[in-house]
Amino acid sequence: MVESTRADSGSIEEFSRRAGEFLESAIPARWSELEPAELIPVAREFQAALYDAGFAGITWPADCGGRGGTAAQEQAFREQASTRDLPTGPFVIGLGMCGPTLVDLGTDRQRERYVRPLLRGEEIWCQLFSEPDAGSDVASLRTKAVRDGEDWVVTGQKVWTSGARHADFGALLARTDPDVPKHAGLTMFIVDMRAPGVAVRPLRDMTGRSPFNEVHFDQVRLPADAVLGEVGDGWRAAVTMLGHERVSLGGATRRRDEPLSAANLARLARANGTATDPQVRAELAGLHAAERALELFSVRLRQEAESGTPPGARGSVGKLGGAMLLWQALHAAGEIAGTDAVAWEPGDEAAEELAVAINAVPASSIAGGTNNVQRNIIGERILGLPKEPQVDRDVPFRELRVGTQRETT
Amino acid sequence: MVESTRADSGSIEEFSRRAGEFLESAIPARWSELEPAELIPVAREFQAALYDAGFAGITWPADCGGRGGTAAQEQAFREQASTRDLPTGPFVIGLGMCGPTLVDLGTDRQRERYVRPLLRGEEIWCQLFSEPDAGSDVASLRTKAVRDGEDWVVTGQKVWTSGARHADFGALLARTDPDVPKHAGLTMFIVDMRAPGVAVRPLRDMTGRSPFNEVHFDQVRLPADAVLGEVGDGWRAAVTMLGHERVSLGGATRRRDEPLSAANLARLARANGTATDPQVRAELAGLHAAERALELFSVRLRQEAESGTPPGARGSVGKLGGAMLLWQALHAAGEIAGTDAVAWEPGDEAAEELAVAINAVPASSIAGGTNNVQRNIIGERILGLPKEPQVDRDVPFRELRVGTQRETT
Amino acid sequence: MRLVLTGQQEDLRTAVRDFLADQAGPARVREVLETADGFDRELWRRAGSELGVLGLVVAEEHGGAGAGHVERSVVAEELGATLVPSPFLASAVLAVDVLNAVDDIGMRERYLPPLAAGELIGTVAHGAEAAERDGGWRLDGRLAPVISGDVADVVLVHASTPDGTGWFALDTTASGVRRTTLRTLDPTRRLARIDLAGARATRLDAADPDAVRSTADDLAAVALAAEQVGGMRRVLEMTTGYAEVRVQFGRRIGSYQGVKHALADLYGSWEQAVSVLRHAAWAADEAPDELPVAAAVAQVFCAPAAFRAAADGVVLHGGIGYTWEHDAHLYYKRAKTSEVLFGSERDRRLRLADLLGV
Amino acid sequence: MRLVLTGQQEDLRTAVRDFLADQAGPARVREVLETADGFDRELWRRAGSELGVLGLVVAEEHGGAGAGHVERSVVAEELGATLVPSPFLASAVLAVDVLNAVDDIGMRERYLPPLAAGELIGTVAHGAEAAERDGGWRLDGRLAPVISGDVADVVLVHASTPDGTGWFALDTTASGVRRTTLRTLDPTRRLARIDLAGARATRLDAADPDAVRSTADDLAAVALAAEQVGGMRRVLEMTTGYAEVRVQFGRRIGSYQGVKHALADLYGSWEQAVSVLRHAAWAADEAPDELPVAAAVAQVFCAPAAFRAAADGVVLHGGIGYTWEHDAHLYYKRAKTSEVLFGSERDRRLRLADLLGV
Repeated sequence: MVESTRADSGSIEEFSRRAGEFLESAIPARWSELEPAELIPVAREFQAALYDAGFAGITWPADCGGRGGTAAQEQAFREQASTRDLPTGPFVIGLGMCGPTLVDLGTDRQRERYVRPLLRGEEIWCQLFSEPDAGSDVASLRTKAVRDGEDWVVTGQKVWTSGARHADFGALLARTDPDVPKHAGLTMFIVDMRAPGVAVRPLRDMTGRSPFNEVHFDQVRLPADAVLGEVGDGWRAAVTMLGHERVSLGGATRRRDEPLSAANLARLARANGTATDPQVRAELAGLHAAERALELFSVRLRQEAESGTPPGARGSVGKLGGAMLLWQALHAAGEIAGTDAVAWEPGDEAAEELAVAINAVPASSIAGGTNNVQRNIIGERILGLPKEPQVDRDVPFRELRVGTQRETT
Repeated sequence: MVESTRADSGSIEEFSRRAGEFLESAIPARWSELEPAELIPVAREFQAALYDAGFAGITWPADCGGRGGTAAQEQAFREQASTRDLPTGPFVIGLGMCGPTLVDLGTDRQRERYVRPLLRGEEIWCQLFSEPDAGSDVASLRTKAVRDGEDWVVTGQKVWTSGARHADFGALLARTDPDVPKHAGLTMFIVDMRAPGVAVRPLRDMTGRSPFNEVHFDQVRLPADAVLGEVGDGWRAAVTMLGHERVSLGGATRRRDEPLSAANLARLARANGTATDPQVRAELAGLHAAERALELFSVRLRQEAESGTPPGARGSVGKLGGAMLLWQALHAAGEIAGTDAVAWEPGDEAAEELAVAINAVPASSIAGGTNNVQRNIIGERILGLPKEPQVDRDVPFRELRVGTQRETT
Repeated sequence: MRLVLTGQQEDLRTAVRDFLADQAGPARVREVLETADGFDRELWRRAGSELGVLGLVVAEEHGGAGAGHVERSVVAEELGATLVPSPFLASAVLAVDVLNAVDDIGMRERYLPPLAAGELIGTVAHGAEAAERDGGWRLDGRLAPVISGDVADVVLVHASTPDGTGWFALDTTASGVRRTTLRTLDPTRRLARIDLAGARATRLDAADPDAVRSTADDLAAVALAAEQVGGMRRVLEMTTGYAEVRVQFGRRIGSYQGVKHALADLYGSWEQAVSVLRHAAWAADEAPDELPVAAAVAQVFCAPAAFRAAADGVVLHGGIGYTWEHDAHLYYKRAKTSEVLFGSERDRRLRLADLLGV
Repeated sequence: MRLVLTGQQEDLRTAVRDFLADQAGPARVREVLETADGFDRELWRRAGSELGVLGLVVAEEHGGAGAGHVERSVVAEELGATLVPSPFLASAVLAVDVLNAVDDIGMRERYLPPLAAGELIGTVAHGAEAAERDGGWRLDGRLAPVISGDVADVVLVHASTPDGTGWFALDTTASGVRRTTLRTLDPTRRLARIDLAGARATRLDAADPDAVRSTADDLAAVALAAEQVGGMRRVLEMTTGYAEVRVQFGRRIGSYQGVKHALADLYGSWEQAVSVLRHAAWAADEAPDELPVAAAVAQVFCAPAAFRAAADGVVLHGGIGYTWEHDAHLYYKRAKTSEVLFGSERDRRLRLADLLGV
C-alpha cells in the first residue's frame, strides 16, 4: 500500500480520479464467471484492497475504522463504481445495513470488534428479522431469547435470509419479553453464525434458485455483550436498519443489460423481427418512458439530498415504481419474445436468463416490503393520511394472534 | 281495453307474442325527442296502458294491484322490452325500488293506497336516502324526524335525488333516535313531495346537466301512518330497497348506440379513417371482448336465477365491471376521436353526446355505491373475507363523527 | 344460448374432480414432474378407459363418448385447476379436433379409438414442407414448440405442399424424425422441437386443409380458455383461503382493502371469464357460425385475466407465495405460457378485429 | 443534468403562486369562464407587465426576461395547478417559440416585445395552403382546433407552399379570415376553427421551416407537461385534504387502503412526472440534442398520468366530486383535453420509438 493512493486527501476531482484508477486496476478479471463458493475468497481480497485504499466506509467515523470522509467523496466513489460491476455482493448487507447500525448503536467494544473486519470483508454479515409468521408485520416475530444467568438462549426460525450460508455474523431480532405489547418486547443481538445450534438451510424460490435461506436456532447460547443497543429496544434498532435497507433498494438503478430492460427487449425485438410492429414499438416506447421516469426520479432525489433535503420515505416511491415497472416489462417481454419466452433450447443461456427474470418479477412486489406496505408508507408518512385502526398496539404479545396460526398462542 | 289482450292467460310464447304486439302499438311515436316536462304526461299515459294491458307489476301480488304472474312471464316481457326504447324513465325508481319495498313492508292500507297508482304511473316516486355527509355510509345520515304528538316533524337535507322535480311521493330515511347506534335509530317514511316545507333544487353535475336534485326539509310535518315498516327499523327497510337497486343497476345492458360502446367507436373509427390503424383495431377488439364478457355474465346470472340460483351480491360484479368498462372505452374514444373528442362545431350533436358521455364516465364509479363499496360487498358477502374493524357500530349516533364535520355534533 | 351447466355436466365435473383429487393431488403432481415423461402414463390410460374423458368429442362409433365441447371444457377446467400434467391439450384436443375436421374416415377409424382410449398420444404441429418422393410423402422442416411433442406417438402436421397446404400423419418413431425436449417456463406442460429430414408421412384427405386448421384453432382456444378459467378459480380459492387465516398487524389480511379489493377484482374477472368460456363452448356445440368470434373473445378476455390472477395470487401470498414449495408459482408459469402459446395479445386482438370487421 | 430548482426559480414560483392566489382564485376563475373572451384581459396584461412571465424565454433585447424553459415551466405548472384560463400556451409558448426559432430578426423585433408585454396575443396553427398572388402571400384552408384561436391577434401559420413548407404571420383582423369558437370539453381552454379564404399573410424567413416546427413542438410538449404536472399536484393536494377530513363509517376515509393506496400511487406518479418534466426543461435550456427524446418521454409519461390523477381525483371525492360546483371536474376535462391535444397516445409513443430508433 502506497500512501499516495490513499483517499483522504486532495480535491473531489482528485479523489474521483484516484477511485477510478484504483477500481481499474483492482477489480479481479472475469470474477462474474466464478461459482458462488469460489467467489467468496476473491471478493474478500478485493474488499480488503478497497478498504486499504480508503474507499470502503468513506463517510464512516474514523474512530471505529471508517475513513471520516465527506458525502461528496462517497458520491464521487459511487459514481465511479456505478459504471463497473464490483464483486461486493457478499458484503452488501453488512455494509448497507448491519454496519451502519453497529456504528449508530454499538458499544465502543462492539464497534472496535466488528466494524473494521466488516469493512475489510474479513467478516460477512447477514440480517435475521423475517419469520414465516412475521412478514410485513416483522414486530410480531416469535423467535425468543430467554435469559439464563448472564447469557441468552435463542430458539426459533428466521426466513428469507440472504447470504446466511457464508455469513460469519448476523443481526438477530428476537423477543425477550412476551408480556408487553409486541414492539416493546424485542431486542437485537449479534449472533455468531457458527455457534452451536444455528442451522442454515437453503430456501428454493419460484425461479428454482436458492438465493435465500431459512435459519433455525435451537437453544443457541449468546453472551450478555451480544445485545446490540438496549434490551427491549430492538424495534428501534430494527427501524434504523430497515431505513438503511430502503435507501439502498430505492437507489438501485437497473443494469441496461437486464433481460427485462427496455434496451434489451428492443434488441430482442430487432433480432426476432417484431421491431417493425407498431404495437411492439409503442410498448417499447412506453416502457422506456417508465424506466426513464424512475431513473430521473432517483437522480432528482439524489440531487435534492445533496442540496440538503433528505429522501425520507420517498425511497418507497422508487421501490414501488420499480416493482410496477417490472410488470409492465414482463408484458412487453411476452409480446416480443412470444413462445421463445416460455420454451427454449437446452443451453440457450439468454433464453434461460429471460425465463429466470420472468419468474423473478413477483419478488420485487414482495421482498423488502410488499407494494401495499410501500403504499401505506407513502400514504401515512408522506401524505400524512391517518393510519388504520391499530388493534394490536396495546395488547401484550402473548395474547395476540399472529401469522397463520388458527388459535392464539 | 279488450279482454283478449290481457296478460294473465295462455302460454309463455303467447304471452310474449302479446307483449310484443302491445309494445308495437302502444309506444308513443318520437317520444325521445320530447323535453322532460312534456314527457311526463306522455309517459303516464303509456304506463297506464301498460298496466291496463297487464304488463306492469307482472309478478307483484294481485291483492295490492299486481298481476300475480310468474317470473317466466316477467322475463318474457323484459326480453320483448329490451329491443325497444320505452318511455318509462320517470317510473324506474318507483317500480324498481319503492314499489317492491311497499309490497314487502307496507301496511294493508299503504299497499292499497299507493301500489296501484304507482304501477299505473299516476304517482311518481323518488328515493330520499343520501345526504352530503352520508354517501357510502348512508346509515350516518342526519336528517331528523322528531315526534310531535301523533305526527313527525322532519328537518334536514337529501342529495342525489333523481326525479324529485316530478315526484309525488318519496321514500325518506330519517333519524328518529340519535341516542342509539347509527343503524338502530332510523325510520323510513312515505313523504308527500308537495307538503309544505319540502323544497327541491336541481343539482348540476359535471356534465353540466341537472338530472339530480337536492331536497330540503324544513319542519315538514308527516302523519303517524307515514311510517313505512317499523319505527327504528328503517335500516332494514333501506337495505331491502338498496338490494332492489343493485339488481336493477347490474342487470342493465348498454345500448349499442351509446357513444362509448365498442360498436359506436368502431363506426367513429371508420368515419375518421383511424379504423385501419392496428393499435386502434386492437383497442376496439379488447373493448368488444370486455363488453361481451359483461353481457354474457349478465345473461348467465339470469339463466342461473331461472334455474333457481339467485344472483345475491353478484350484481356487484356487473356494477363494478360496467364502471371499469367505461374507463377502458373512454381511453379508446380519445385514441379514436382525438381532438374531435374535446373540440367540436357548435350544433354537432354527435360530438356533444360523446362529450357528455366522456364527462359522465366517473358517475358509474360513484353512484349507486362506489367501486370500492362494490369491492367490499364482493369481498365480504361473496368471498367471505373479514370486515374491517368496525369502530362505530356500538357508539350512540350522537357521539359519532360523520361526514366532513371537523368536530363531533 | 345456454351458459349454465346441466346436472349431467356437473356430475361429470364431480367425477373428474374426485378422480384427480384421489389420484393426482398436489404432492403427486410434484412427483410426476420429476419423472422422465413428466406425466403419469398409468393415470392417462385410466382417464381414457375408466373415466372416459379423452374421447368426449369423439363419436361413439370411434370409441368416444359422443358428448360435446361443453363437457370437454369441464374436464379442461379441472386440469387447469389442478395443473395435473398430461398430454390432454395435445391429444384429446388438438389431435382429436383435426381428425374430426378432415374428410378422412379411414384415418379417423385408425386413430380416434386409440386416442380416446388413452392408448395412443397425438399432437398437432405446423410449419413443415411436404413433397412426394421415393413413393410417398416426405416431410422436412423444424416444428417448434410442439405441445407434448416429446411424448406424442403421432403428430398431425399442417404442411405446405406443391399444391397448397395439406395435413399429414407422422409416426414419431419414423426415421428422419428427431425430437428435443425443450426447456420450459412451465414445468407442468412439456414442449418439444421436432426436426424432420425426409420423414415419411401419410397424407390425410382434407378438402379444405386451411379450414381444418381454422376450426381446430378455434376449438383449441376454447379448451385453453377452460384451462385458464380453472386456474383462475383455484388461485382465487387458494388466495382467499390464505387471506382468511393469515394474520398481520393483529388482523386477518383479508380484512385489509388492499387484499380484499384485489380479490374482489379477481373474482369479478373470473366470473366474466367463466361466462365467455361457457358461451364459446356452447357455440362450439350448438352454433358453429358464432364459434370463431366467441373463441376469439374467450382468448382475448381469458388469457390476460388468467395471468393477472396468477400473478396477484403469488403476490398476495407474500413471501410464502414466492417459494418453490408453494403451488402459487405453478399457476403463474402456466398462465404466462398459455398467454403466449397460441399467439401474443396483439395477435389475439387483431384476429378478433378481423372477425368483427373492425 | 440539474433536476432541482434554484432558489431564484423557487422565488419565481412563489411570486406566481401569490399573484394567482390573489388575483385569480377559484371563484374568480368561475366568473371569468362565463365572460365572452373566457379569460381576464386585465390579468393577462399585468402578467406581462408587472409579473413579467409572458416573455421568460424572450431575449432581453426584445423585451423579455432572457430566462429559460425551466422558468417558463414553473409558470406553466402554476397555471396548470390553478387552471386560470389564459392564452399562455398559445401566446407565451407556441408563438414565442416559433418566433425564436425562425431566422427572421425583423419579425422577432416586431412581435416579441408586444407578446412579452401581454399587449398582443399570438398563437400557432398548421395545415393551410399558401400561394403568392395579388402581390403577396395568400392563405387558404381550415385550421382547427387552434389554441386560443378565438382571441389571438396574430396566428403564425405553418403552411404548404409551392416550394415546400413555410411560416406565415397572419393578422386575424385581415379580410378572408373567419373565426368560430368551438365547443370544448374543457371550459378553461378555448379552441377555435379559423377558415382562411385568400387571407393576406407575411412570410417569415426560415431556412428550415420543418425544423422550426419540430423544435416548437418539443418545447410545447415541455410546457404542456408542466401544466399536467401542476394539475396533478393540485389534484393530489385537494384529494388528500378531503381524505383527511371526510369521515365515513366512523373513520376518516384516508385511513382506508382503498383510498390511501390510490393516493400513494398518484403521489408516486406525480413524483416521477415532476422528474421527467425537470429533465425535459433542463434539456431545453442546456442540452438541445437531448430535447427531442426528453420532450417525448415527458409527454408519454405525463399525459396519461395527469388524466389518471384527475379521474381518480373525481372518483375519490365521491358524489361531491361529480358536481359542477366542485373543481375536480375542471382538472378531469383539462387533463383529457391535454391528453389528445397534441396527438394520441399511439402518436406519442411511436414518435418516441422513432427517436429511440426502436
